[in-house]
Amino acid sequence: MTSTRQLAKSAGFGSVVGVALMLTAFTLIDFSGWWTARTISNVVHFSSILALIAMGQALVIISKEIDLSVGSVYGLTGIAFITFEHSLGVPGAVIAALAIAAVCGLLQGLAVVRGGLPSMIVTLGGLFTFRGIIYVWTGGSVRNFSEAARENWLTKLFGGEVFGIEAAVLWMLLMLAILSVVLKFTRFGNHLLATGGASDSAESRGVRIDRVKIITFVMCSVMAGFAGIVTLADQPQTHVTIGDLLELEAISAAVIGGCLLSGGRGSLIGAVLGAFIVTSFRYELIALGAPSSWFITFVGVVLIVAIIFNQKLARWAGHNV
Amino acid sequence: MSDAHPLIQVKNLDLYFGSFHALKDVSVDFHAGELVGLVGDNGAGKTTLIRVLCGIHKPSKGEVYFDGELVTEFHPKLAIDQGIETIQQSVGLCDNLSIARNFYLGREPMKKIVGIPFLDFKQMRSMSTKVIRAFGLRDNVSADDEVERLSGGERQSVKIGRAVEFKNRVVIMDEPTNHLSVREREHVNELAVQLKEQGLLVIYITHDIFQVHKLADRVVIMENGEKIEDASTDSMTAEQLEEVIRQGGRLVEKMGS
Amino acid sequence: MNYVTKLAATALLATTALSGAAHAQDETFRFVMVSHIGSNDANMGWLTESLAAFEEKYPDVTTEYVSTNNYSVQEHVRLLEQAIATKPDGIAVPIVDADAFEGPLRKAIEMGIPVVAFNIPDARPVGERIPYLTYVGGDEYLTGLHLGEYALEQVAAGNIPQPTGVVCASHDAAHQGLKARCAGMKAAMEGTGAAFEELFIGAEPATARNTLQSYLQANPETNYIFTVAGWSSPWAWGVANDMGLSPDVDNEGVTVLTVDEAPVSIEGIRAGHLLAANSQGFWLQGYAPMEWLYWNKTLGYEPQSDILTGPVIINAENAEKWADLVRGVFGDEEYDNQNTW
Amino acid sequence: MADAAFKPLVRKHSEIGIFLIAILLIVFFAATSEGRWNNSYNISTILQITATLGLMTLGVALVVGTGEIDISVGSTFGMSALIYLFLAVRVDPFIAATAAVCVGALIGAFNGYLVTKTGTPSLIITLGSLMIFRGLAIALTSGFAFSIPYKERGGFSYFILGGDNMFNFGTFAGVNTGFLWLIFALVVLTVVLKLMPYGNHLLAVGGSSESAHSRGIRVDRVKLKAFIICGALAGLGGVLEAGKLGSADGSMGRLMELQAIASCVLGGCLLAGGRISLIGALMGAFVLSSIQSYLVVMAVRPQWFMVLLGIIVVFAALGDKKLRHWAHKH
Repeated sequence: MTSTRQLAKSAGFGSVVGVALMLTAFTLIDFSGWWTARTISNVVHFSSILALIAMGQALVIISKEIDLSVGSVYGLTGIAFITFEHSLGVPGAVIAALAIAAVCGLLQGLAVVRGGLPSMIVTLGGLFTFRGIIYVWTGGSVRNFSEAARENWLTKLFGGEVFGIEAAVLWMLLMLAILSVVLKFTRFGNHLLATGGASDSAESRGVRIDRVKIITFVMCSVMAGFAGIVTLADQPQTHVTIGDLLELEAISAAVIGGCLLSGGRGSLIGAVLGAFIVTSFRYELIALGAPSSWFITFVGVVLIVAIIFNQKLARWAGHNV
Repeated sequence: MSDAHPLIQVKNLDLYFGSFHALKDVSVDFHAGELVGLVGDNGAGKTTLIRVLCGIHKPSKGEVYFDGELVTEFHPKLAIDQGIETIQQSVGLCDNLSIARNFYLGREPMKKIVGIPFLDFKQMRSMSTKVIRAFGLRDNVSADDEVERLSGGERQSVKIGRAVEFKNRVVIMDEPTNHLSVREREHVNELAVQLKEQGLLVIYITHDIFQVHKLADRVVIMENGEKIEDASTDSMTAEQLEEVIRQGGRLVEKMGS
Repeated sequence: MNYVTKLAATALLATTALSGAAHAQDETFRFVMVSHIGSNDANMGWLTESLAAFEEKYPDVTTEYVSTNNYSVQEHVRLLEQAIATKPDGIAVPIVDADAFEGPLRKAIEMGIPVVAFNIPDARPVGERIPYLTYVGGDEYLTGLHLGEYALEQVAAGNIPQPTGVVCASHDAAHQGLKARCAGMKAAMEGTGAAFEELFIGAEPATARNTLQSYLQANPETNYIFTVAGWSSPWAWGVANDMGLSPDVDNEGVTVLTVDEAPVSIEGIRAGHLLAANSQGFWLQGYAPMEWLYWNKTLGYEPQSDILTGPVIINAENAEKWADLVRGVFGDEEYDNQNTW
Repeated sequence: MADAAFKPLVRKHSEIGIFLIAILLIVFFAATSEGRWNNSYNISTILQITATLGLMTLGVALVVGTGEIDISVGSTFGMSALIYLFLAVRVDPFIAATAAVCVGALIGAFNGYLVTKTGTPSLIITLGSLMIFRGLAIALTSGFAFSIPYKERGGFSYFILGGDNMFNFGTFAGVNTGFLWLIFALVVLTVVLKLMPYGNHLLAVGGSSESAHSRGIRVDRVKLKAFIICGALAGLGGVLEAGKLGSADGSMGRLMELQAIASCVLGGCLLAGGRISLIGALMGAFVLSSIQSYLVVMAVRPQWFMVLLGIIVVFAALGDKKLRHWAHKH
């Protein structure tokens, strides 16, 4: 009992339970060849991309804000990456594209912190603005990578395979490790948790909550942008709709993973597992032959169940949420 | 002052917040016409106890009797309807509402126009104006001003004024003299005694044992969620009671180590 | 191919023949195209290009193009009403939903604004339908049907495998036109015994790939993929290719079909990735309505029948010619930009 | 001097910001559009659009007033529109409308119940139901539209449910009956909010739910009612929009929730709760519709729509915030 409670204290515990339940269910009612290498690799690959975005979102939610613009930032960065490649080459394009993502995050962070506006409104504006910029910039279609660029070592590094494992998966694991260390073992991580948990107290202890929030927004946008680059390095055929509605899936993944929106609590590994759950359900629903619009409904149901479950779990574990 | 039939009777009360044990097996009686001082350090459980009495928290275990009847449902609405007025320390006023609206929050006077109940602003305004004048708020403060504009003392005055205005059977005061000037403090203390003399039960919560010793008929001391002393002010001096608090603190420290 | 040349030639001829009359007018006109093809659809380029060409030809006309970004009937009617509010000299609009458009369009026609329908007609009989001047465009249902029939011809010729499962991959579950394309394909495939399914893949590339891949894994009998937008065909091909399903046009594995005379469709066919696409004559769908509005305004012309601009099948045989034609309209750079293979 | 007089006014009336923005925009639009924007026909279309968006906005404003948020209203709007159209041709328009509004109220009750009973953030709960009911709407129509043919939309019942225009004289195309519903809802809700106990409780809950609770107010019930009213209003908006269009597909109401929330913020409603202005929120809806209409009538290329909309929303919110900040400075 006590040790379970101890376990449940970590925010990501709910998603671990979720994944365990889900895998059990898929094993028991296996209509669709769930346990095949191909299915797993398909699901894990897309989960990784979504997880990269969801981790950034988790950081923002921990700081007690929200970022609705990640889908558009993901798209804008990806398109910048492809478009700049023609003039700057692959390495230059990666840097330029990530710089654009960082600027997106910076502008939104500044508007939230300095402008004192709710992040929902600011990032809603961002959602429209960045998507609009994509439309204006591309005029409706996105150019493709040159053959040379597809063979570039950097493209391979972001989008290739290592020992049969998609690079996206490895990048996701690397980012998970780095961000977990940052969150748990660095001063910034401590400040971030304090800012989200009790911004007044954090400020009174000398934490620059303004800066923490701005940095978090920048990190979130850069993560989303990075996910865009990783996606396109692997599969460069794209379209102006890139990233459309991805913010909903990213927020869902983060919430399923134990981010409670009351700030100061959240789990990166939870966000990763949340992304895995969302993607797996899509596969299973399609495999079961459900009409595809049910997927939206289903994510909605999972989201509501997950937040209630996670909240109850956190309360049971003794957190005041 | 004690008669056979306590107005409020608390029996073996336990309260948990998650895994935190906030009240531990607390039993205490309160009688009508009595002024009881509830004393203890921060985190001793005083506020938690009275929050049970005024219906904000539901006890995890144990019983509360009001006027001899077992209380089965806990909600501030029910407590207020029963005649328990509480002056909360940090809550009780909504910054965004006017003084008049705050004053009557939850028990708005109604005026029916073609059968539809509307707020009776005339009454709300006149009554709250009367009270804020009586409590000496700045002259430029009107009943239509939002509470946001008031100072800490003024807010406290509005809360006390409201409780006194609607006094019924029990008035609970949680650190009522915080934020107040010396003169205001005396005024509040006089009011507490007056209320008691009118036959009401007054529960007065404070840190300051010396202050409450002068007013109260009885003092209940809490420490770490437990009741550690319950004595009439005739039987113990303030110094003795202070010693109890100090001992209690040490006792807890010992237990913790 | 002949059909298209003929269509294009008719328009061209008419243009030159009447251009003298055009310049005689002093008046200037403003025509508005209220479209359902938004910024997320490269086909918008066809229409805006043709409007620009039209303005060049008729300097006394200004044209405007307004459209929704994410399609919805509600948004479209709003745009239409606002376009009417500017009291233009003519309106071109697709009749996406006759019930919803009838009110505002009748009002516009009463106000003396001529209306030409393009891309999607009012499907009801002439007497009952909205009294617009004429309709210029293809037919969404026939688009799907003809492509399906063409595929079955190829099966008979032994070029591609017999269909065992057909999936119609749509990026917008609420879009009527796309539904009609799928319905046409379904009708064509009836009788072959192949399973038919409509799959909503969404417009987001990574999600769409993931959805499609999941579908193909769960339904291994599927061997025809019909993407109802040209730009989603590379994704379908890519997914099938990653899964080792041999998606190129040959007598094995998966066969991919798509729509539109977009560079991405044409180049996909030329590269042997796609079996076929279709042309609805998008360029004409932009140009011809404007021309009819102009003739109606200046000369009082009213066409006697609808003007069909498609569908025409684009396949490996005529793709070269299509490529030249489309390069001619868009220019090389834009053409290459839109080729996302 | 003018300063001193203006400050308290702004402090008391949070909607002043949006009125100023509206006036500036109207002057700007009228001056730059050569009569394309400021003609009576266009104003009447803007009012019609504001009508349905406005009903939704009023509901969202009430929920925002309690310190919660409801972003499921776009899907509620769509569901109600579909149910109305489905039943209107089969049963009777009035019964259909009642049923549709009830479904809206039920969705609101579903949200409110989950939010209050489980104490979870309303943003996530309503995000969930946004997805649930959007998926249902698409599944329900299986991609095809529900509609009532134009010719059958004659009678009184269709007229009163957003059907035809009235007050049309001269070139003014009149206002849709939907607009009358909006005015009716505005008046009723303003009276409830300002003059009745429920309004007092609602604002108290938004201002400080703890204080309200300690004064004996059933916080959960107040919130639940706000959610129900919000759902019903979104449902009514859907019915009126469906009545006007005569047709609806699975995308009906998509993204409208974002416009409604933006309208509330522009109109001076504090997302933290406790301070709302219904008339301000409506002005917000009017301003958003006006901006969109300006972009359309000026034939701004559609790809610029989103950029401009996004930037304008943020800057308008910023301007409003600055104005209030200034007013509260001593």
